[in-house]
Amino acid sequence: MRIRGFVAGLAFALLACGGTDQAAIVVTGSSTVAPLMAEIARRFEEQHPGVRVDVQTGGSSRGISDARKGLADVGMVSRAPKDSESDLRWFMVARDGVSLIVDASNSVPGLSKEQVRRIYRREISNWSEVGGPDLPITLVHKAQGRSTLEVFLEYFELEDKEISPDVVVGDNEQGIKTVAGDPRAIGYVSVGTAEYEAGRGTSIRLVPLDGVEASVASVGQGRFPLSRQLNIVTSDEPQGIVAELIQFASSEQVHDLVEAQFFVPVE
Amino acid sequence: MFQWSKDHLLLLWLRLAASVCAAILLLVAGFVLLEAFEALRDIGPVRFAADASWHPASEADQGLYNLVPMLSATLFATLGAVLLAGPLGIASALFCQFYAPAWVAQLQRRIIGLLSGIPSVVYGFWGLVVLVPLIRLQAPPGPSLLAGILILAIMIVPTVALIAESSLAAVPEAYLLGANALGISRVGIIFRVAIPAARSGLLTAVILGAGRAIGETMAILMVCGNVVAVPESVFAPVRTLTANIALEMAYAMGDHRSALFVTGVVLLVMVVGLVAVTASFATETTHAESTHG
Amino acid sequence: MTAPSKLAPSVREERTGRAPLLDAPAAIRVESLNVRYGQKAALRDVSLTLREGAITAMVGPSGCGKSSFLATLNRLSDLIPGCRVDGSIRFRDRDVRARETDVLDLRRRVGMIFQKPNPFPMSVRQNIALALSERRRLSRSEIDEIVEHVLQRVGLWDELRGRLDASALALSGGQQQRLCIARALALEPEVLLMDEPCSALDPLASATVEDLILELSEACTVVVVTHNLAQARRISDDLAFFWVRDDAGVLIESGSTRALFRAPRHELTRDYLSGIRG
Amino acid sequence: MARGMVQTSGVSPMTRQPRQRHARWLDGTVRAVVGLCVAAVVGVFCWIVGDLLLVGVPELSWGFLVEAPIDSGRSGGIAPILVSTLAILAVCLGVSLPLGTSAALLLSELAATDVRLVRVVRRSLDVLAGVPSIVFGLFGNAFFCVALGLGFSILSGGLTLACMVLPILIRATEEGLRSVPSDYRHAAAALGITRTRTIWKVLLPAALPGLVVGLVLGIGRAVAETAALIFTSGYVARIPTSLLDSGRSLSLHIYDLSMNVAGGEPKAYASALVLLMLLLGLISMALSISDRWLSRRMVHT
Repeated sequence: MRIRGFVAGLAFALLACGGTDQAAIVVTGSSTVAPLMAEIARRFEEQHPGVRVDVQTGGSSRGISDARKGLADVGMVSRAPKDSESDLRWFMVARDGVSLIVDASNSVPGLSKEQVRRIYRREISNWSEVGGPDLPITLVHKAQGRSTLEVFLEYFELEDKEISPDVVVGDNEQGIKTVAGDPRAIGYVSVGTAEYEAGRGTSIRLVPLDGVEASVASVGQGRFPLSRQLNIVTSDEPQGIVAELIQFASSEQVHDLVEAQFFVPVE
Repeated sequence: MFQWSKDHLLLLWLRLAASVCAAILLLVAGFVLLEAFEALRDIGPVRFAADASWHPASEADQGLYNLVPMLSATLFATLGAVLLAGPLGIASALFCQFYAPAWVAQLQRRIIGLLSGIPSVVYGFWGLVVLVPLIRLQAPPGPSLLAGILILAIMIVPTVALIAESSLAAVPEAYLLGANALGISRVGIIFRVAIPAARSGLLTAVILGAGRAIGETMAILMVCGNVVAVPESVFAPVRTLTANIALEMAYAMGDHRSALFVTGVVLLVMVVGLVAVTASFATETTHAESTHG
Repeated sequence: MTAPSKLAPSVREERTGRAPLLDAPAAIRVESLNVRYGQKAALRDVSLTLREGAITAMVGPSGCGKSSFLATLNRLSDLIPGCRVDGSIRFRDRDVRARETDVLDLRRRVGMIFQKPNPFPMSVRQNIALALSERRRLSRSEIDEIVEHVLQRVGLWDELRGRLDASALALSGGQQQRLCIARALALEPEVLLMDEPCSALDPLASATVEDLILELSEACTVVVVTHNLAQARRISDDLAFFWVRDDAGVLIESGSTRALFRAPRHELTRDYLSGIRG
Repeated sequence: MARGMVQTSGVSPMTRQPRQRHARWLDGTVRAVVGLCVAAVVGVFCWIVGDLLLVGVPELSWGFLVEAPIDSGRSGGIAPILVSTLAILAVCLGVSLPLGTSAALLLSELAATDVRLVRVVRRSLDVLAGVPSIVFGLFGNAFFCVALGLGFSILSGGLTLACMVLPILIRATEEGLRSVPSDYRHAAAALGITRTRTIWKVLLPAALPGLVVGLVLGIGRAVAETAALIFTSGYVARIPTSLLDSGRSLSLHIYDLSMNVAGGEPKAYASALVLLMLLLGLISMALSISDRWLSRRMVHT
């Protein structure tokens, strides 16, 4: 009898599902962009009653493939377009820098592009060789496929295969928590995230790169060399409400949201 | 054998329900195989064991797909976790059944229940913040097979403990009273009466624990270091098969994505192997004691 | 438990002044019954007629297939994995073993009491009501009426009238067994199979149940398996004596209890009944 | 309930004989080892929960429970996430409980007649129990979201979780059913009670402890699950209005806060605490239901 009650309930619930037939825009992709996009979506919904924007997270590749397949109206991609992706329409919503981080106790003053390159190739294996403490270096690296990794490899002209890391991490926060408290470790994460975490007392320090301090400000000023685009993509020229959302997302109305997520707004 | 004329509806439903349950495996396995097929066809199964390393996304050459290091990591991590959690879980079950007063046992059960419900990300978090630095003091870098084993062990203790306890609880009271009447000590009763009588359930508990350990993803991802290499010691960072999927799936395309499904197939094969091994020495239990013969 | 040296009329006849006619019709007629558990034979070629209204006692050493015999009569043997039954069993005009036999109906007509009292883990009232209310919807008051009636018949009413909603598992062994009997009686069975119904009980409870069996026999045919020869002699009209031969149970002889105790045809029977063997 | 022991070996001055000194020594050792193991488990539990309490408690408030998350969850509350979590759990249990109990009944009660089906089902479930949750996630995404067209929804998530907890539920229920003495089955059969009624009225109530263990483990697994939900129930932190809405589960929220949102840590801890309290509530409910059942049936009350 209990079963019957349940089935009836489920059937009712399913029927109820049919009733809410609102226009929903589906946005999927990069987990870096997703929190920002969710906030943008919420503000957009407030301004457009009756419109729903569902933001789903996954990864940049997912954003691209979902947009291509039509599974999503809008894809989120946390890097610049590749040649093979010119079939999509790209819209930049923000910029983000990638900063090298070490433990707060690590006294290394700064690193040059060449030094980083040699550290990750294990040609430099002790911090004392770059002006730091006499400790072996623990390499914290990103997992295959991450946009941060691609940006990093591209800038330092490294091949993923040449790098034999000690620790491989996924998301930014994991990288920060792995480096924090380990004076041997070096890693690289989103600059905004790192700046925020360092500011609230997490035991990390952003290492100046080629003499430029790593900060959201320097990324914003275009001085920081290691930066990436945060994009949204559509498969065709956006129409109607989707076009409005994209317009909204790249407008000044969301700059405070972009900054709240520690990214750099696009001028 | 039963007369089912009055119960044919029930019978039909039970068979249907059970078949649905079995069909889920077919669906899951079929789907994973389908997705893996592309890679198995294009890359060939041999290269998943023979390639120089795991670099599926490198564009220069067609990518490298060696899964053996991750397979070994999964095996070591699971084995270690089971060796730790098996005794711990069974000890907890024995404690609840034979040692603790009722209210303490009840409390212990709730603690175990809660342990089972702590999301793996919290375990991973805790491992990363507490366990890894402790290990780092001993042998840098810290994230390691050992950290994975410890976290996994904590995570599967509830599975082992709860199932072990329910199988110990199923040992007929009469056996225990009988043994008591013979003046056998508590230890004797536990080891010579209760544990033998409950052994199939205890085995199930450990197997389910092992299955859980093989499949655990998020926590292991956070504490193991994720470096693709056959571990040389327990302090070496490793990447398990599940971590491999979780780390890269969201970012993978084409052959890379398909190769991750091959990882899933390897996991499935492992689980099938585990089940086959246990099936070969597990005895089927029947219902509790019967009065006729 | 001394062997009887001289003959007396059956206690039942003495006590109740009534016994079934010698030519009473058969309630159950068993012919060439064979029971096997997997490879092992449990009963071989048993033919036996159970007279309507009689109390038939089945005696014999352990493992001679008495319980197996009983279990075939209501097809409870169906429940035992690997159990195979051959031969013919007729309950009145029905073929017990036929495919189309309604087993549930059969079991309601042929009730069974087990050696170990096995009340369900629920209240006294629910124990009785469970089987009752299945076939037809009974009102609460109808059920209460039946509960009172059957509990009175088994002599439990006065003890339990205030505790009908207490767990049946809280009762004493003797009370539990009587509750099990009451539960079976509620279905108004035509035959009652009892598998050593007293052996798990203390002498006092045992005596109560024994008296109960005598009373019950006025309403239905009773088959009782017992190890207690004195009991068999006290209560039964007919006796069936089983023995183990070649690892399988066989029926040595059967007949009226009085006749068997007085003049057994087989040496085995004589030795067993007189306590020399067994 | 220290079983069968309390009366005798707890207080047994009569059995103190020299020969048993060894046994008593062994008894003491085993007791110590068991105690140590339990202490280790409880210790770790206290450590983790203590950690959670330390960071999470200051964040907890009524507002945290009834407000929507703001600024990616760094502030605000978790109300929509709680609702989604409960909805996902309801779908999961609503599907897996009847299905799982039925399958367990088949495995336990029909093992002798449906030999082949039982073997197939049992093996499948054993394997299914070991399938990693992330694989369930991928499967759920492909099957429920795409193939069945349910999209990212609470329904997809709940159904995926149902597939995942089924083996646990079935195993435990089956153990529970097996521990029901066959006496009950025989008694019921002898009374001509149908199997359906026997199962409903006798076997399932008697197997309740096993069922509850399965339920506790299943709820725990479902509530704690992250990997299977990312790809199925989705990321949307809005109060769902139907089962076809996407809804972020609590565990996924915790994951997002701790791994993807800078400074999300305190809220992540607080959310984890809420999750634990939710779980504690559900477990207590399950256990007290079974206790009430048991005490009604127990001899010693």
